Amino acid sequence: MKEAITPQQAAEIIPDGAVLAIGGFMGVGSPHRVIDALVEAGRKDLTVIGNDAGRPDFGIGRLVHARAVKKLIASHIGLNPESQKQMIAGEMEIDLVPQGTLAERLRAAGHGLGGVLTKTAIGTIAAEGKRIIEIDGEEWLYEPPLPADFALIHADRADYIGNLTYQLTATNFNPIMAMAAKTVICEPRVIVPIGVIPPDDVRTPGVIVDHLIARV
Amino acid sequence: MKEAITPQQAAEIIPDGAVLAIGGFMGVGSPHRVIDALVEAGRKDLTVIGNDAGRPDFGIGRLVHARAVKKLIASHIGLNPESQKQMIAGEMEIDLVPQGTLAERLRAAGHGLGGVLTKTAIGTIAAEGKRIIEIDGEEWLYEPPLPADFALIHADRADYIGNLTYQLTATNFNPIMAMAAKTVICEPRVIVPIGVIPPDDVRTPGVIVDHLIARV
Amino acid sequence: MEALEIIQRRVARELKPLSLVNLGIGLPTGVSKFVPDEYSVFFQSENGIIGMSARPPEGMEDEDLTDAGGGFVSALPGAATIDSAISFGLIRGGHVDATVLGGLEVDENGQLANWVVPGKMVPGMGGAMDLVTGARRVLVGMQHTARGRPKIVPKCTLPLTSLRRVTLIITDLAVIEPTDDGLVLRERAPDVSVETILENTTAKLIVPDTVPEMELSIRTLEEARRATSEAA
Amino acid sequence: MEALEIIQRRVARELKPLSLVNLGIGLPTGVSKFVPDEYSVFFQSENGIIGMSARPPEGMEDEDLTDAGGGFVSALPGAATIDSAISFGLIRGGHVDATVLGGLEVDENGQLANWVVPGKMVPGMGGAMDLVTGARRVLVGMQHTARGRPKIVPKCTLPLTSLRRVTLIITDLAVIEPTDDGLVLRERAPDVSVETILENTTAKLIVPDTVPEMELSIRTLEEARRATSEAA
Repeated sequence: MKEAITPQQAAEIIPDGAVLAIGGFMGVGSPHRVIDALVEAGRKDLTVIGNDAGRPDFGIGRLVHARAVKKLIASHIGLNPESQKQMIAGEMEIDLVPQGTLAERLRAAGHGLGGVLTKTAIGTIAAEGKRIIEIDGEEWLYEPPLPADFALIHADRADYIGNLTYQLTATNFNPIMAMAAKTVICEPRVIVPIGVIPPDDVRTPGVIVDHLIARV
Repeated sequence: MKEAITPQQAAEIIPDGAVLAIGGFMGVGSPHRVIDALVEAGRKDLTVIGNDAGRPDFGIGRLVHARAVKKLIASHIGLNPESQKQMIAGEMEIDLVPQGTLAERLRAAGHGLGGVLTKTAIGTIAAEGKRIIEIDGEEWLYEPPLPADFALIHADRADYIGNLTYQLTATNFNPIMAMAAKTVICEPRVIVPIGVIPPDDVRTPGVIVDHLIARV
Repeated sequence: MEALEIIQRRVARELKPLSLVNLGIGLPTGVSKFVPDEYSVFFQSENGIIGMSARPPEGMEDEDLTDAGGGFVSALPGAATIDSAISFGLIRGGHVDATVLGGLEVDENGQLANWVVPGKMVPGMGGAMDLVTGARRVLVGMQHTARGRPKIVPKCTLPLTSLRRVTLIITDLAVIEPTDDGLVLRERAPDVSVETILENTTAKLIVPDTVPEMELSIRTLEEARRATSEAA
Repeated sequence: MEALEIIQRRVARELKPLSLVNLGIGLPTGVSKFVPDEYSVFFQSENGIIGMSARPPEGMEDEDLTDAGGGFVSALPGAATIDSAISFGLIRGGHVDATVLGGLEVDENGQLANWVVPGKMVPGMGGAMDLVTGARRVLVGMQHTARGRPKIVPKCTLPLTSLRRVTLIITDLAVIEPTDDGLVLRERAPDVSVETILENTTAKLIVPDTVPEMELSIRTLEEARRATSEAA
């Protein structure tokens, strides 16, 4: 029911300036072929939401290195010196968000919730200027939902409905981002016929996936 | 690593007056043997959190019928006339919560969040007396976390670590409740040796499960 | 044609091929009978499945595969199981294209009451409040009157399910669309006059110059694609 | 014994059999070397696995099975894969029994700074803020000084990771417990005097009458059970 497209076709759908949620953790479980296609297409001014900046030659780092990213919203950029360089030079805006808060903010966007109430970061510089909400005498940090125009995710298996399974630690942010974006583009390792994935194995229901990337 | 116990032993752990989150949806995916053991043990004054009141002879309804429930927090009681009778007679307190809000309140308790911000129920009698939080000019209903002393859940397979899998619509609230309680008691259909359930099949990690109920 | 079938057939024509649809228990469930398989509409049951299908043949039921009313169902190839948090994440998050629900009352604001009759019937809201608040389109399918008493009223007397205005009201007499200006009478059932509809409605209805008769045939996939992409 | 091994061995003695433990990247990761398999400690890696084990033999790595630093790991029998929302639900929700983290500074309030040196090193907090705020016990394992400069200070000069007071500070010189009254010197490393510890610490330390030497042997399962159930 979903015709698989090429990474190049996916890149054509994504305009300059788009807000992208890109799955993966240090590049593990990232949609590498779509990332490469975006770099090749010369996309720029992107806002990228992801766990980290990857490494200069791997994962989200490839986009940073190509200067395609205007703003990066991530929890960690330590293993990509290029990110720190661009940040310090004022060439890329970086918004550092605690990892658990990042996951919940994306989830809130996808699940129709008004935001996140967390203890994490209260009293630290990561909470500066942010709203504190008091509930029964306890203070909670309010963090807003974090929606994306596109989710670019990796999966292990997909069927042609778009049902997805993930493998091991390549799961990470992928299923959460799939819920949080208007358009979901998934790069699975393989695409199998409908009915091959048992209902209980599906981690992301296919109805919310818009495009599948064809195998190499 | 976890010795399986009998439903009777489970009932002995649970005192009168305890707050129980009980899995299941109209009794589908409920821990029926533990429920029966609680009824036989004559437990009373329980606060029960569950999707619904089941039917008089099935699921949570068995506890209601046995007058073991002081307060029921649920989204639906329509198929159990006994619940309506006890509510109208003032013998059981009933707190009706929209189903999606119930799921998120349990999740918030288990995930260390300060509560839920939802649009659901705003302006209805289900929101009366509750706090409205305004965010960027938009109104959200605040609903507090809903923790339990015990989660009584059903699973399909367990291993002796306590890793759980669920089957089809018997999943429902079970994985969410497993996160939301101090003590988790699970009644699986079968218990398999450690290593038999692949890591990607586990829906509830065993470390948060305290007791497994042995097979019949 | 029976009242029920009129409503179900007309609702079915609102459903878009390949969309995610939640059908309430009762009348709405029956809508699926008039939705051809080739539409590949994904029916969600909020207790945790996408790709739900009809009750299986006797002896092939599974106690772990039920709809939100606890009735046995089957799963289509490509079905997916989800927990209650994701199920309602889909609903609240705007991923459900349409929900079909029954109604006790709908009023001139397009607001729906369908979950409680205080002091008499207190079933609870179940998933209805989330569905009416979160689904992209809210289709109310109900009898136009209950024991002769109009259900489309100036102002709901029963507690509301949501402040949100529903998308469309489909009854055995009429199709009515709530708008900024009020309730607009869009269609009438076969052989039902505008006068009959007005007599059975206490809410003010805006009546356009022409009120065509409902179409009740089942569309081909191609027709359904065209019609619903125009509507959306 | 090297400084690193002292710290890792002493931290390992804090871990409870059958508990859920998160080890930070670097020094903390090495703690697992001193935790016998028979303890059945479940190591969580916040990128999404419980039951993580050592790097597999060469050629048996899987690109989908890594720790939070992106290094290859293996999975024990009974391991479970989780997504980032559940991973941090476990952390924030108090399901993680202990986290072991490195530190740049800890102060008299027991507050930790370990994620940023403004203007110099801005790696980001990753999961550290959630871990320090949410884990039941927060164990800081670090060198007592950095290039001769004390790291246990009156007041952190670097940005805090959390307002929460950490549970225990374990260094190559000492074990220090933050309390309501301040930092209490609990143990000293083998052949290290209280004077040496005080000389290398700018924070005020409360020194009890006796400050025993650290035990660094690996406990048997039975000993570990007894010791950690007393502590908890």
